Amino acid sequence: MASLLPFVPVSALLGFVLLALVPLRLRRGVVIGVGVGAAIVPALLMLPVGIVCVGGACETGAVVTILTIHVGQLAAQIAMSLDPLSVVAGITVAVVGALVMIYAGAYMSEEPVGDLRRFFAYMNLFLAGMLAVVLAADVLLLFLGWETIGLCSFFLIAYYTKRPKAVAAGTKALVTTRVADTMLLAGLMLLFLATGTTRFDGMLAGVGSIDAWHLAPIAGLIAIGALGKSAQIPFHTWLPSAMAGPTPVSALLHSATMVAAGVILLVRLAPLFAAVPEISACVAVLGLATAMLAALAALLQTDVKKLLAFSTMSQIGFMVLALGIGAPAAALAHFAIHAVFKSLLFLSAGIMSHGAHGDTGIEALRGSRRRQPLAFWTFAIGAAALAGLPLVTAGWYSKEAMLGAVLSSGLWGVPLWALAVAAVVLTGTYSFRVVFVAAGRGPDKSIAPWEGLAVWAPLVALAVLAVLSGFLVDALIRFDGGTPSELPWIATLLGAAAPLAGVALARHLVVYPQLLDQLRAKLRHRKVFRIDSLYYFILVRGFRKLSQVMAGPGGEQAIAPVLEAPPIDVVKLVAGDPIGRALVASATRLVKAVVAAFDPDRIDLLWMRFARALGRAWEHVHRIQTGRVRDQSLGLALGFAGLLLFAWGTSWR
Amino acid sequence: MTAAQLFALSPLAALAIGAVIAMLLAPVTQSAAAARIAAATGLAVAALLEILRAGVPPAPIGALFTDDGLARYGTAYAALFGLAALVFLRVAGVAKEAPALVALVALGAASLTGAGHAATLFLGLELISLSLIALFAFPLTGMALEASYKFLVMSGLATAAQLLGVALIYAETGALDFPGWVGHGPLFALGTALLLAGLAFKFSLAPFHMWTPDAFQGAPAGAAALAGVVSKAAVAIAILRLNSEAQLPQPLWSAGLATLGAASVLVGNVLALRQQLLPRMLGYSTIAHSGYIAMILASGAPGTSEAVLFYLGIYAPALTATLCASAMLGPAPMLEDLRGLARKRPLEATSLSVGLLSLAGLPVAGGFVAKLYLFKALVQSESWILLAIAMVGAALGFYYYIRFFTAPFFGHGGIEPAPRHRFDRLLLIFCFGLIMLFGFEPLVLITAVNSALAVR
Amino acid sequence: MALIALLLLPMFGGFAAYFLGSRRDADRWVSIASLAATLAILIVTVAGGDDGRWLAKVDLPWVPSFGISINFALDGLSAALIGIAAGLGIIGVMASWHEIKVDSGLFHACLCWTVSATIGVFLSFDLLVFAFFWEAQLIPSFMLIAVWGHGAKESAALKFLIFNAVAGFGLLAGVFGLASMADTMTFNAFTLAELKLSTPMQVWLLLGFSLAFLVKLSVPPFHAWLPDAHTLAPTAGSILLAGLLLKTGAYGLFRFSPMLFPDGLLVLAPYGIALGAAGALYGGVVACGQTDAKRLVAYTSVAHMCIVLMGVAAGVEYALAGAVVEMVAHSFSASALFLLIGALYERTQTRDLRELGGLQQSAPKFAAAFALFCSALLALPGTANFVGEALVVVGIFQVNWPFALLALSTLIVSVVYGTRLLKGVTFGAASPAVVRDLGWREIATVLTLAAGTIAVGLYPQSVIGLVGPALKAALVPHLP
Amino acid sequence: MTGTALTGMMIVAAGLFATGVFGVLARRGILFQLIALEVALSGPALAFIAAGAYHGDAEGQGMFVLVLTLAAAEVAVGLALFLRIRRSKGSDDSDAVSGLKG
Repeated sequence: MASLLPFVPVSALLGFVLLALVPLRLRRGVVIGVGVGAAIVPALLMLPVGIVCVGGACETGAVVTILTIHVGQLAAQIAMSLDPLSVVAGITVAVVGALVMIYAGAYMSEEPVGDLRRFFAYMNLFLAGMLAVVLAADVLLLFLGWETIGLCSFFLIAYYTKRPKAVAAGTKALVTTRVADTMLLAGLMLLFLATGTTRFDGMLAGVGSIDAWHLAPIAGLIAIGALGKSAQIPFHTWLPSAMAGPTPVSALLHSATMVAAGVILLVRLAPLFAAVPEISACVAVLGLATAMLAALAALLQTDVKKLLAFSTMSQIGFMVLALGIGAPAAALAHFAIHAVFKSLLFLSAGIMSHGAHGDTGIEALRGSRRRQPLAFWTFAIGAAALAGLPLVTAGWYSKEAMLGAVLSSGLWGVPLWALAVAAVVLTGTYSFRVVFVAAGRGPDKSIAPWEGLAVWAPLVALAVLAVLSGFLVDALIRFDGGTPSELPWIATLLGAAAPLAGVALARHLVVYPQLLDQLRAKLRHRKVFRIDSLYYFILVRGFRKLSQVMAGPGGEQAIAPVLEAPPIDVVKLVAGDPIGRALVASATRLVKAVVAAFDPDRIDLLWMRFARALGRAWEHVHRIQTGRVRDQSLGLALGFAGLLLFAWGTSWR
Repeated sequence: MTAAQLFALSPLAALAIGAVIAMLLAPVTQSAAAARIAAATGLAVAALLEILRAGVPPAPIGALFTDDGLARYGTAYAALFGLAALVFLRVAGVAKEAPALVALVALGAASLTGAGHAATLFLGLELISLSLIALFAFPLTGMALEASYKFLVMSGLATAAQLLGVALIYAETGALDFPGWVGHGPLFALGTALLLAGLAFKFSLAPFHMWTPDAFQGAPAGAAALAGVVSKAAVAIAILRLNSEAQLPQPLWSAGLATLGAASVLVGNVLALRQQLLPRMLGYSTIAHSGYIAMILASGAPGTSEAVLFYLGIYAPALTATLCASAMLGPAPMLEDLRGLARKRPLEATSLSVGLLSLAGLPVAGGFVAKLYLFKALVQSESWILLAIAMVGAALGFYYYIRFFTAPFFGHGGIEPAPRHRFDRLLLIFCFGLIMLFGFEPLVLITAVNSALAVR
Repeated sequence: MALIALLLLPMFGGFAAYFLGSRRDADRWVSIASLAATLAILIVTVAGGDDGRWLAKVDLPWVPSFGISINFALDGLSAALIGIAAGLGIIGVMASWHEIKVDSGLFHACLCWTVSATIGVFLSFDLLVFAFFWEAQLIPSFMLIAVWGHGAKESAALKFLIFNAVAGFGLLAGVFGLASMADTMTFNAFTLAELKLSTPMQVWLLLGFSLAFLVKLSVPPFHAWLPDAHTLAPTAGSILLAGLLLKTGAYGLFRFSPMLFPDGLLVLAPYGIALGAAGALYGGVVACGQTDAKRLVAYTSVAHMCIVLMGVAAGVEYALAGAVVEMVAHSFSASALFLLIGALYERTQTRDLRELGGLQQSAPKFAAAFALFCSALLALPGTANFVGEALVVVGIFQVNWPFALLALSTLIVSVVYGTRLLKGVTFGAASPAVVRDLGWREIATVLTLAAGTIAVGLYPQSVIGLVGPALKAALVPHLP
Repeated sequence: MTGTALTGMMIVAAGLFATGVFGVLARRGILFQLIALEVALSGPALAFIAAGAYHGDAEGQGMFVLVLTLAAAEVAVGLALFLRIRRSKGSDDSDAVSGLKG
């Protein structure tokens, strides 16, 4: 069965090669057919593997090596492994990918053929890269996939190449994730050097032998790398601005699969983090902080896609929290469920905004219950699963599993659990706020509801999955080797009440919208939010003066036009995210100052000044050749005098 | 005088007879060609005789003239490149006496290379100087007169200094032949200093170099070639002989020579950096090359004489080719005049460029191996400062040589070169062949030099 | 004798091209034929070579009195680099099919002579012959820039020539210093390798050698010639400069510093790594500030070559393998980018990133090629550049990890300039309206280079295996 | 002739040489420079005579005769040049002859 694995990403890769590199002219139908077809095949291949595995045939973690590289005494093997993690994640990615591609086939059909072809090429390459990350059993294949999905996200965010905002957002995403990737690369290299092998199982076996003094930095670097990709706090600025890409991109990449790549990596390296409790604790705290802050920020959003972006950040915060406290199985289960309902939310939001002339503002969606009934109800189901309404939705089971794990994780369990429940309440509020606004009466914009099988089928499938897959959660956790934690009944009761309270609060906020504006205004002056203005004045203002001095007048103009444009647009994009705005402003100031300082390549100027100095030396020296006989004989006389003095000096001995 | 002694002196005799006949013919015949032919035959016969005597054991002629490998190489060298200079010494309205003077210069050089005694040293030097003064003045243009007058005054002073030096040494040691110069008194040291000054003037080393650029610019190119190639080689060989035979006070002689050499490398290269005028640039480059040769002489490394003779062998065809080509471009060819020469006159352009390449020391031409000898001598004698100065000089030199080297190939609009004489074409091809031959197969020159040196 | 043929074939090809002139593209076909023949001979010698340390050896005396002999030897490393040299020569000829019209006979002659001199450098093991070809290489490439370049071509060519020639004199002095150490003056690299020199002497001589290597490798502060020379050279000139000349610097460092001065290298290694890391960062940061596309790629070459320097200075097995792969990768990606920018310049007469753009709409194939090679530029895994840089960084982690982190930061800077180039050229509104898409000849060359990058990227064993024995010889014995 | 007499003569010879050199440097007239040249040449002539006398062999006087012939030849060529320069430059000032420079 394991030997089938390497062929799973091959079809997506072929799709990319056919669409991008073969210089043939293809008609629109052919392009869509090839694009969608190539994306569905991996799902078809993964299903039999999944079924066999559920039957208990794949606990062994069989490993298939694709090729080996001999460098000196090292034989690095590029391999794929068939174990519970890769199967669960593989199936999720493949299935969600296939559904989103079918939807994209319809959603993107009006784009010009050239752009469409580029879109499907990069989506297929992304799918291949993601499957490589998920199925990889060694570091090389993982990092190959890791970087490919990063690059594809750049190309897909910047799909609308004519819009400078989209291109700037794409660059910001790539640069920020690249910073995290280099940290990850450093961590993986140190791990490779410490354990001597590139295979994951070999590395995890060797973890015990590494002394703590080495293990901490390795784990820290890998954690930062993983969290960077999953848009956690220090690296989160790129995710909201990545919404500039088309909706299927946001649905597949920036909600379900790519941002969760960090979580998958942490799950695979769980034994490593188990061996370093301090780092796991930091990861847990970071996860929780992201969950809380992102939920709060989501509440303040006025754009549905940005709201969903912040909600993705907070859900991944939950997964990272579960990982931090040592429950990888629960995190993996929540990843699977989250992928389903978050892509459902994005797709349905896409259709609703399509119905409102493409405007993704929440107010614009008002009244779409009548205009796009199918999209509205699927969005409602998705929101329910996101909020985690008890018993009915799958979201509740996976959230309960995680909260249970948090509660039963040592002495800090209870306060962590309480904060997590507060976050769950907030989640309920912001998800249902959109539903209630959409359900309200609004101007019917007389646009034909968007129907068609290619749109209908994915939505219904995802909705069914969002509801029924709850029962699989326990099986999933046991399948991954985790033990579903038994909760005292009080905790389950409170866990169930939280989402309902959230929904009630949402209802209240929709009825009295001015409450929300006061909250937004109040928050802006609260102590917790004023730190960003202090942060802004001290750091950015000081920095601007320094960069003026360093760059000097000359340096500025050369790159002004290029760097001037993005900072303003990008900052506006991130409405309501104070820390992000400060970070972005200082980053662009730094880049402009450093690059400007070196722009006229000071060393080159140095050499040129040296050459000119030689020329000036010649001007002076050649004037001593006056041409007059008297001066030239003076040269002669000085020569005689010099030699005689020298002779007189040396003749003493 | 035994037959062997006569045979030893025969090349000098040939040169002298050639000169005298050329002088006699000048007033008698109308055409200037007769004198040229006489001088040319004299030079050719001398060169042939020298090459024929290659294998003959040295004949003891007495103190005045020593007949050894150095003298033979010097005489052949002087005759050959005297002939080359005669070929392109063609200036409008030149008097018919010029060929005789060329033969006299060659005779002076030959006697200087064989000099073992102060008298022949003095005679050789003066023969060269006086004939050059007259040769410089021949075009009778303002510049030529100026060049020859300056050379006259300064060579007079230098000769006076050199004579005073010899007199002081004679006073101290009581001997006028080189082997007899042994001693360590103050007079001996002062005398050596003045002798070194006199020789350095003819060798155009740094503080005494002022006459060379003016001579190269003002005088006819043939005369400049004689001064740059024939007289410099003779003086170098004389210094080589002094090094080996006379025990001159050591710290003074070699350190003085090294200092003068280093100074002239720096002065020659820096002053030539932005020169626009080709002959003047060549003048400064000869100063630089005398500096390099002086460095080799001063280093005292084991293979000095082989290095010096090899360097002279490489240096001569290069300078002759460049001077001949510049003669063809008119009285004062500038850098702009060279533009587009490659299209109009490929032979001149390539020979000029290859000559400059060899002077610069780039791998394709002979100059590269010459620079190897220089570096080898400096490294073996551990004189690191000289090595550094030589490298800086080479680097600076690189800049101005390449400016003139690339000019013929780019752009267009240079001046129209003068019509070419038959012999000039032959000379250019001969020099071009020599440079490329020594570049790719330096063994030819090395064996010639070593066989010459083998004759002790 | 095959090795002598390797050297002489392009030389005669050059002479033939010069004399045949440009009637019916005779000179272009002759040069392609001679370079292809060289490649064929190379492949035959590598295939048939005896599997000892050297694939083929030849030793004929040239100037016995000096101890100089034509001592050619071919092993994996030289074979790879000669293959690249000949290959890039052919690509250079094909790239300048339309670009070079005025006296193209001399152009192709200079191109073939540069390739032949470079082959001479890769083959010769007699230090003086090595210095001979090292300097001989400069003249034809100088002519390539000075006669057929754009803009202030003469001053750029002069700057290139002076930088490299002066460094060449440094090499000569070093070679002489070393040769005079042997009791009988000899330049044979093998006998000189057995010489046991005192460490300070080794350090001094290595400094002399590395002055020349670093200038040709264009490591800051000696890199000032590269941007002007690359920007103002014709396309084929830039390809040769990037693909061949930079590699001779890297080859010299890789082959001769560990072989002749192991202790010297041990002493200078940390400074080498530090210089390399600082240089890579400097090159990268300056590249970000450039507005001229070709100048940007030139500065990236500076950064990539500094990574090769770090690899060699680290002296560990991984770092050396990384340095070799980086050399190969840089040849592919840099020449491809020069090719594409040259083709773009042919069509739009401008290289300024602020004016270019919109290739996505008007020329999709062009944009695809740019996307591929820009991702190679920012070391995307799967391309050869990533393998090279990753191996070098792993090697440096073993030596000292602070520098490794500095080296890793170049990966971040590479993303910035990679995306700047890609954005400048392909994204945005189509300013120069109509851009003709790639012709079949350009597609052929771009596809071969792309195939090379991806093949080495996915299966670096092909290069590392071929170079194996040379790696072991270059190991500095200070680390297991 | 005693050693002290020799050194005395040598000092006189050096003095003569020095005046000759100074004469060339100080005076701008071409004629005066030629005369100064003669004075400079007379220095070594005296030195040779003194050295020959001190060592008691005739070689010194031989060299003296050679120096005389050189002086004569030098003056002849110098005067010819002087006439030619006066005709072409119209002045006998040596600074008029300073076109070649730089």
